[in-house]
Amino acid sequence: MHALAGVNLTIERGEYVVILGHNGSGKSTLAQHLNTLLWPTQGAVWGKEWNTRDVKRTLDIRRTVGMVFQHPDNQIVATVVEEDVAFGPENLGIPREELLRRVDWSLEQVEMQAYRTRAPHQLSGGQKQRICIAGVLAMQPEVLVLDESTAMLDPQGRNEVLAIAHRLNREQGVTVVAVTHFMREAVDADRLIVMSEGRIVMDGPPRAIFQEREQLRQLHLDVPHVSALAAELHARFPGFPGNLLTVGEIVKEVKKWGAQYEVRNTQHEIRDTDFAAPDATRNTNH
Amino acid sequence: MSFELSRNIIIGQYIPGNTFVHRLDPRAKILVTLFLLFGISFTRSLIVSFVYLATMLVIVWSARVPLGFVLRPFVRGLPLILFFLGFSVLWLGWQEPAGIVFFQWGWIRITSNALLMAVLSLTRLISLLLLISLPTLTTPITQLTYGMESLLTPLGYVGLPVHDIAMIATISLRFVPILAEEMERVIKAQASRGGEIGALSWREPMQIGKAMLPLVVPLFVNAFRRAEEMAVAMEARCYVSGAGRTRFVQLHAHLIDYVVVVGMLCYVIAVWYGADLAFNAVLARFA
Amino acid sequence: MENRSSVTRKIVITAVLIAITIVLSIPLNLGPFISLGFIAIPPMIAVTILVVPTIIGAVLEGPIVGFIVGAAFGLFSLFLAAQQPAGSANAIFVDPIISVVPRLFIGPVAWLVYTAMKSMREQWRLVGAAVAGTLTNTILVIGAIALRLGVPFFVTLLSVGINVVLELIVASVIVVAVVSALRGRASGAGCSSV
Amino acid sequence: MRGTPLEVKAIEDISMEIRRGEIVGILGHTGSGKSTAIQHLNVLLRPDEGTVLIFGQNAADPKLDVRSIRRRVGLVFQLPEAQLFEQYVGDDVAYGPRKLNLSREEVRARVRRAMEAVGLGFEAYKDRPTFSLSGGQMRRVALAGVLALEPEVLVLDEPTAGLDPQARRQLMNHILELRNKGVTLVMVSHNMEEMAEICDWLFVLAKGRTVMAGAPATIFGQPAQLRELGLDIPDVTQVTDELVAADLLPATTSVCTLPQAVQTISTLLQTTQ
Repeated sequence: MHALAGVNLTIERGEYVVILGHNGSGKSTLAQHLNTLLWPTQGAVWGKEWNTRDVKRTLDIRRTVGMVFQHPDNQIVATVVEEDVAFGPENLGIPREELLRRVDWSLEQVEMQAYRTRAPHQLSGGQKQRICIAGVLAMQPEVLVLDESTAMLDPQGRNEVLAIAHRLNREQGVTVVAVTHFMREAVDADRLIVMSEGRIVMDGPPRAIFQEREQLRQLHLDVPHVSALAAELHARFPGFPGNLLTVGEIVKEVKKWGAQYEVRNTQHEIRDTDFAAPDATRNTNH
Repeated sequence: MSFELSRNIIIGQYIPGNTFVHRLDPRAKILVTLFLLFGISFTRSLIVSFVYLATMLVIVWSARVPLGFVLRPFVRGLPLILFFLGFSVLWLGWQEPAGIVFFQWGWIRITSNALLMAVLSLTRLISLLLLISLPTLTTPITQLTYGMESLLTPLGYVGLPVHDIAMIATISLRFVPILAEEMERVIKAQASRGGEIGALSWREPMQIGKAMLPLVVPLFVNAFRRAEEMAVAMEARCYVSGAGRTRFVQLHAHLIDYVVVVGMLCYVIAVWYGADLAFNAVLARFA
Repeated sequence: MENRSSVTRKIVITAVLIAITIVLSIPLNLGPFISLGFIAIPPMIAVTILVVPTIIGAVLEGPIVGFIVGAAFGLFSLFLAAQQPAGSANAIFVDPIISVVPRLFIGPVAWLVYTAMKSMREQWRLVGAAVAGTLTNTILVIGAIALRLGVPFFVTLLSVGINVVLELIVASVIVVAVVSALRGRASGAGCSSV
Repeated sequence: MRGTPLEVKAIEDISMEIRRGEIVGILGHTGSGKSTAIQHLNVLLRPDEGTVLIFGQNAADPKLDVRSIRRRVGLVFQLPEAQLFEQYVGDDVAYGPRKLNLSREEVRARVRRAMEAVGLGFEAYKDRPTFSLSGGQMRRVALAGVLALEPEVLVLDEPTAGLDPQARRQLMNHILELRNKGVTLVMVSHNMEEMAEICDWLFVLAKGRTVMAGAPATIFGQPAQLRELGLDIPDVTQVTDELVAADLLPATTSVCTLPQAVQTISTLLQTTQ
């Protein structure tokens, strides 16, 4: 049994890539190959000009490709936030003045300066995960791999972490590889890779991939509700574009239709006939 | 039965303060503690042990730590200690009838030597109690681990994995609140499955092991799962055991710290050799 | 595919075992559970399993890990003895000769027994290690009390009484169950009793 | 903790009523008091103030038979697979029933029913070593462990957290089947879309208070208020909300599931053609 087979993948500098797939699809295994936590039995993984097999380059690769994992509690090493952020650069033997500077900078990037002397167990899940990102940033990586880093967070924490990843990608030019099983996180990516049974089955921009609803369904993957809504509307109204990704896009499109046909005049009619008032009473169906 | 476990587990019971003892460098505190520990543990002279007791009382007083608070565990343990010491007095008196015999009834014999031994043990226990509680009362536990790491550094040159030991100390402190919370969750979960952990009877002692399994096995299994993940995460952040690391935290020793360490070392040596001599000299003068 | 330094793993596992030792003595006061690792049922039963993490460390990761966990266990009970609310602690343990020194031997002895029983069934090896580790702790602590307080050995032994036997049984049960769970395979019957 | 400076009041003012046979959802972000609230439902916690009535019995009553309540109200914690301890799946599921002094046959029958209810074949899985299973399978074993008590009410805290969509859907289907067997379900979840779809009644908590209560349609008809509470509003609700704001849909519109959204917007588009 091979966890991965026939994977051929190049990630460009500055890309925001989302890798999607079920548990056991090989997506985390792939991510762990990126910074030599795992080695391929056949074939090779190259980070920049370094082969991950080259033991002398292990640390170079790991500092270039920073990884954040699923459970924040199992990656925070120190009992004080700022000391944990310093852990990576400490391992690299960075001189102390530089160390202090990097810790300040990283905490600022994830907006956690106010918590620098706190104990990690006093923070929320999202805050802890931001500390983990800061800990990776302190090594000044060029690539940030988020290995299911949002899976255990509540929606608020998830949004915090994603916002930071996107900002780092946009403003600092950090390449982001996000492994996830939340389809919705793929919407803002440059590129979406779908994995199944150790192989890459789809690779392309999210807009194109979300069009392939039939194939995604066979892979038991959910299409985000917005895309599904657009597709459903497209099926009923061929003029309505079916490849929309965001709430904003749908709203804009519907408004365009509305403006075109002067919907305001017919509004009364809609209100009276077509919309049932919400069922506010309880236990009517039992 | 309801479950209200402490959510904020504090290891060590640091009482913030700003006394001379509080401000001392953690390394100085550890060294002084070790000197005193050595002195108190290995003296067989009653006079010396009284001198140490007095010394400890002075230090506790100067750290503004309430004496009653520190001594409470001792008071609670007193019945058992007295029970043990009572036996030891009878045993010694029976074994070697040396010294003055105060009381004799059959084989029960109370001698001055045995009593002196008991008093010595008691003084030593009180001194040790004061000594052991002081560092944790006056220093945050993390500071103590930094101090320990820094002090052990020279031993790194003879092959002791100092950084690894410091890492172990830090990570175990990190895991305590996590595992405590997990323990709480496991207890509650088993209770909702009908496991009533208050329902043990002394008539069925063999049930104790079985009653512990539902709580202890998950604790270990989860802890090990976390450990495996943390090991991977540490390596991803370039941790290599034994490699040259720099340290974010740095301790700064002042002149006063050196003075205290050297001073206390001299004091312990002086007490060791001098207390009995001085006492005998004073005794001779009054005699 | 594996590329994992075993040292990092050993460091974290040692740390976790120490953390478990500490958590096992957090005061609970839930019925007979004074703490998770200490059961007291009046009038005479008092059983502690604080040695178990040390034994498991020795069995799974070797004598050095066992030694370190044991040392930490000793240091912790030293500090706990001077603290409050100290659940299972006893003021006698403020003497490091009683609290620390005996604990250094638990891991290595448990490992030696486990290794010596190589040819036997895994379960019996685990029981052997658990018994050896627990006995080492009991005997050495009692010996240290005799040494430091002049209390004759048999008196302390009597005061510990039946609990020694209980502790051996409880430690064996738990070590076997935990180690099998950690290795992801079952020991014993081979099937459930349902 | 009581009386110490660390005392935290996790619950301020929560009032909710759970009716037999319903699926009740509890929403609120982390720290809103959800997990504390549900622990009152099977007397793991008792109120310092106020009253909790469970099947008409007062939880503050010291004479209350706590064990019988816990048998009738099963509580499944977050990531329940972390609580397994027996070496074999069958024994772990049997832990609860065995505490009830049932006959061997009855225990066996209950274990069989519980395992089958979560899609684990009795014969195929009962002798498997517990800790060799996959994460998703272990979660189902843990759920079966509570189901084996045959509770009338099942309280689930984030039952699908961390699962991938496929496993999530499977588990949800098993849970929803329980309702057809007459089990009352109380569910805590962050997944708004899922909750909107399956629940009969929702409670929204914030800072230890119940701030909203009602049928999903009512709750999701007030997206502004949900947003203020920092909750994750379903995407489709956001769409219709913005359309309402643009005066394209009437203010009474309430959409929280995909089919509803398709229906509503289709109607809108139809009328514009």
